[in-house]
Amino acid sequence: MEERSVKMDIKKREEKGGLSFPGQLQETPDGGFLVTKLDEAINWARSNSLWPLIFGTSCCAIEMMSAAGAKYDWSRFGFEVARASPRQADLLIVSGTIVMKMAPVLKRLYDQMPDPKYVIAMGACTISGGPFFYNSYSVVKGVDHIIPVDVYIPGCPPRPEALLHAMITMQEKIKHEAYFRKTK
Amino acid sequence: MKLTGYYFTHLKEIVTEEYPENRSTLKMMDRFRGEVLIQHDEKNEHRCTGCQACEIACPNGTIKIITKQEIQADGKKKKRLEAFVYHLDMCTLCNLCIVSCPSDAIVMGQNFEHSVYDKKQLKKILNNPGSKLMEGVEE
Amino acid sequence: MLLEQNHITKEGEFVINMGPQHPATHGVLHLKVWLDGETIKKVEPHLGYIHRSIEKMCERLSYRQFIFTTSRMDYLSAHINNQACALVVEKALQLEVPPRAKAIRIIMAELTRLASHQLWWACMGLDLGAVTPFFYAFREREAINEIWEETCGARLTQNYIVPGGVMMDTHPNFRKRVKDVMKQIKDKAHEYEELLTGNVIFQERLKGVGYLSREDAISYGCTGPTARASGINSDIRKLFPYDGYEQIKFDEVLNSGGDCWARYLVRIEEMKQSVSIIEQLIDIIPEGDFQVKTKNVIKLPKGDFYQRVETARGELGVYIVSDGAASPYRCKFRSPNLSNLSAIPKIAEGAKIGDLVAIMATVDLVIPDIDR
Amino acid sequence: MTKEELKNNITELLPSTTFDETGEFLNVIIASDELLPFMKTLRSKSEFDFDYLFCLTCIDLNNHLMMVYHLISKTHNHCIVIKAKITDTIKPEIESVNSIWKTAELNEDEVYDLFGVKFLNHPNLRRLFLEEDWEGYPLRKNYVDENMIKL
Amino acid sequence: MKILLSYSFSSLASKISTWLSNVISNEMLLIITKMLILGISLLAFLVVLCFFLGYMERKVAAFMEIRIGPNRVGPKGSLQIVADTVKLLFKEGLTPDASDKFLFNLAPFIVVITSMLVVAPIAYAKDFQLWDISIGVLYVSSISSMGVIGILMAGWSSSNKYSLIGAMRSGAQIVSYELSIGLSLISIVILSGSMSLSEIVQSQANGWWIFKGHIPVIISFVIFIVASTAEINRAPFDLTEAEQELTGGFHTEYSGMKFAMFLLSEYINLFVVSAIAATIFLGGWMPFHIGSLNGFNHLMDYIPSSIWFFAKTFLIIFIIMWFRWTFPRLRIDQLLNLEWKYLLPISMVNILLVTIMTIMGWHF
Repeated sequence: MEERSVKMDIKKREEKGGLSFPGQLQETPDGGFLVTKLDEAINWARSNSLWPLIFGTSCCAIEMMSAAGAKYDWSRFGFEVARASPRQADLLIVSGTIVMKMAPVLKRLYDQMPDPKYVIAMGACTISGGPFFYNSYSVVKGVDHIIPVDVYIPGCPPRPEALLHAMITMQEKIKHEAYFRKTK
Repeated sequence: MKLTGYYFTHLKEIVTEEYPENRSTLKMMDRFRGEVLIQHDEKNEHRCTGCQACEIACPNGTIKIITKQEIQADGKKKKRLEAFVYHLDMCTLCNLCIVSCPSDAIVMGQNFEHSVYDKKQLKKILNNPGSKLMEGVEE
Repeated sequence: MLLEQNHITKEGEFVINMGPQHPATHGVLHLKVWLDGETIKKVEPHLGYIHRSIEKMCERLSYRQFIFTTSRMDYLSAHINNQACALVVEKALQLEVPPRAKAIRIIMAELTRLASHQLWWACMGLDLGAVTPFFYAFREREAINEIWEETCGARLTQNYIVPGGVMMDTHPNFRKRVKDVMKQIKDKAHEYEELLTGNVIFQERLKGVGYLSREDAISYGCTGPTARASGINSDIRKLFPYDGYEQIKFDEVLNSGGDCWARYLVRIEEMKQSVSIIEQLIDIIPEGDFQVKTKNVIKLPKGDFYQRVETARGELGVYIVSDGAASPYRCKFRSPNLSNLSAIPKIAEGAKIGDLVAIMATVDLVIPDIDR
Repeated sequence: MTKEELKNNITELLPSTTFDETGEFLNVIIASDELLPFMKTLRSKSEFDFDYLFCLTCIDLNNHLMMVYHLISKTHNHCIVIKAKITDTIKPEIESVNSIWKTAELNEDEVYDLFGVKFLNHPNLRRLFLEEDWEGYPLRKNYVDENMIKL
Repeated sequence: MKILLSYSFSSLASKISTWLSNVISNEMLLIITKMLILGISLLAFLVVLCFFLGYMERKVAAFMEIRIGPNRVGPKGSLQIVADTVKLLFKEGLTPDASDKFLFNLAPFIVVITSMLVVAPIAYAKDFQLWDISIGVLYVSSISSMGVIGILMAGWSSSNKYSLIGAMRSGAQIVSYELSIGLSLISIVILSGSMSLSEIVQSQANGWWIFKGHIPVIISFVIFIVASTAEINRAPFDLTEAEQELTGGFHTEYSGMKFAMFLLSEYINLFVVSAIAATIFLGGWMPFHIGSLNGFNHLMDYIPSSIWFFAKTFLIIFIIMWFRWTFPRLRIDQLLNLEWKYLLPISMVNILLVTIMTIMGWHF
């Protein structure tokens, strides 16, 4: 099974000749000048003011703190207002392993955040269970089983720069959203 | 208060490195472990014999090596690498595969900007399409 | 009425749940706190929010591989955890590690301790409401991270130790960089004094708060700085030296205060000891091999093996039961944080909510190490 | 005290014990029902004075369970390992040592959680890491979990 | 140039006033229009001020913490707060199910309104004051303490334990520190013999109170700064929010717009407190004069009065920010000890001293 899917992957890759943009861009209907400009303004505000929730379970949280520290300083992007309460946060950086017992808590935290909310899965553990994928009885194999994830950033743990890169990628995604226009 | 006041007035003490702006000058340490790569030379040849030593050494099943039987010029059948599947989403960059590789085929890449919107893109096939084993590695 | 409806007050009890997501619990610890006004009546820890079944996994991993999972336990002492695992394998195989590897291991371990204590100092300030120390401590921590990155290749989970030595030789810049960082840390030591140690509010917050007597500390099995602040000589580096610690001159920091302030002072003093250990060693790293060659598949002889090391938080024990196969039959990690945590209900009794934060900060728990 | 002295003293105290000296420490193997009084003596007698329990765990040896207690004395600086054999693997029970060493409370919770050993007279026996309704005891050798992917 | 700068505010105001009375004949309508214009311009001023204060706080914090701070949104990051505000405006405003919905939604408005009310009697420049009330000091101290009702409401109605603790702390804290603030204000009322803010400013024409009033006034100035930092819930007295203890205290459950209102009121309070301190102790818009150095005094007079006022205010704001980014937080019992055991007795004795000083005429 595994082999077959991989072979298909090889074929697909050969046909496409490599991807340039990660993910797919959704076409959004044009809403006229005013609506488009408003959208742009809102997206500009949102993308530049992502307030993360203080939520770290393990190792990746330390690199998240490093990113907040003086050397990497994510306040340059306006991310420094880390909120302890999910009600005021926009961005959930899932940093660290999520286990079965934590999963309902994570889901609840996500539900408590007001819209629009974004999720970054930081590190191998959150993307797929990482080092705890095999032989482990209590680890959730990827947080995307629990909550929708916008950006994945692999690494164990990723560098602070990689986290910043993920947040810039996140900003790019937000800038392509539409608030007043409905997607198809 | 004296200390914070000192730093407030001495802006040259700021230690921040501006990441996206300094991308051109930003250089990782030469041993930095960013991702696993197979080295290819200009003739599109690599050194991986498909021996699966790295697959066995990997503690969390990140590497999957798929081999195929290939008939040599002298009529012997030989195992050859077809796909070196690498799950970057599970890799902990622990260096055990690099150490275990008998033919120095894989190295650690320095790239750390792996953010993607789709998890599937983190499953990679490391050998280039159409690449071949380098001459003389197996001996 | 509203409060009764929502079960906030039940039979005169006021219970708050600190965590699993709470900024003061440094991770996903869940403390159930019974309150009387602001005073704490009882604390009950609830664990398992990061139980990753590492012990079960180790039963299926080879002796080379199981070392790396342990750096995810106490990620702030990742290197020392790895060292403990390598040491237990070496003890079972009766391998003699080359002196160069030993010296490198000690330097790295002390750097880990320094970095860990710096992070503790940063979070200590943060927990008590002073944000600025966080940034000053992280400046030095980043410098140490750079040393690791240059020699080991990773910033946090180095995975530098293998059974029989270290994975790679040190980087050519290693000596110079370590010396620079040591100089930087010494130069900036006065800032630590000024910002927190000498601050009246800070002292008021810690002095006389969270007292733990010597007898209680022994009974609760406290280790590391928490125990040493209650006057117990519990430094494994002195009691059961490993990797050549017996040849190094350093003092075991003891304080009989037993309160948060004593724990704070012990950690601050330990940083200075670590700096002195590194400075002793950095110029006399012996030449030679950095690794003994071991067999590709390591098999331990039958029997029980126990190895303890001193991490930044106390005594870590690795207990391996081997049945002669290529992976452990049973692997138990004696975590320093679990025993320190078990003392928290005792320490926190009668304290205020604000004190609980200070107690949590000075005991300095790493939750994944408790849950494993 | 050295290993030999410890051995002699313990034999005097409890003649039925067996010893195992292969490892670093002196291993004393006793039956599970003798545990509590034996431990109390080890703690209270001044020549032993084992006041510090530094490791408490359990091993599943397929046909029986083995509780392992690592003890050290802070005054004499000698170590000992007590192993208590629990033969009943279906409903394993043993006395709690929480009244002697407070640190045992959470450690025994952990063993209860992962091995299913029930501790008698434990003040607050609960599953420490897993949910209350978790089925099975994961560190037992016969534990099966279909969600677990084996490598 | 001089006229344009120093009298622009008052002359502009009078010009608009005369123009309006020419256009609108109905007196009622005239007053309403004037009020509307005043209200809107004040609101705009306060919002812009809060943008600036937010930006200033982040930059001050960043520079003290050896980092750069916001620098990507707008020139040098100056539009950062605008982005934050727009984001908060368009964010979902949640009302928890378990909460008392009416009070929950009312609370942020009360907090903002009370802090805005206090802005009225402040003299921003020479002859430029919205409302020259004769009991200015009394008005300020009484209205500003009403904010606590909003905070209590917010904490109680959220039906969250952390909020409740935060609100209770806030009640205890604000009620106690109110006393010191009042007493330190009274010392100046005694000295100047008036409760009107404009008259207090006028009384400092020949020297600010902090210079004229010897040590007792300096003591009451320090007490005022400390107590008002506590009054507006800023670190090191931010026990009501205490992120590490209470995850946000009384505003834990608030999101979006309503949370933005709490932030707004926090910054308005910061401004108001500093403005009052500047008015009462540092001479408001009065320029800095030294005795008989006429040349120097004339030079100082060239600087417009509004700039004097704002310079002093921002100096005090900076000091309060400096506190915040340096000191650790106090514990609740230490906080109350500080007030009841130290600040209150000291300020009582201080009032006695000031009274004696005034009776004997020892001040300049």
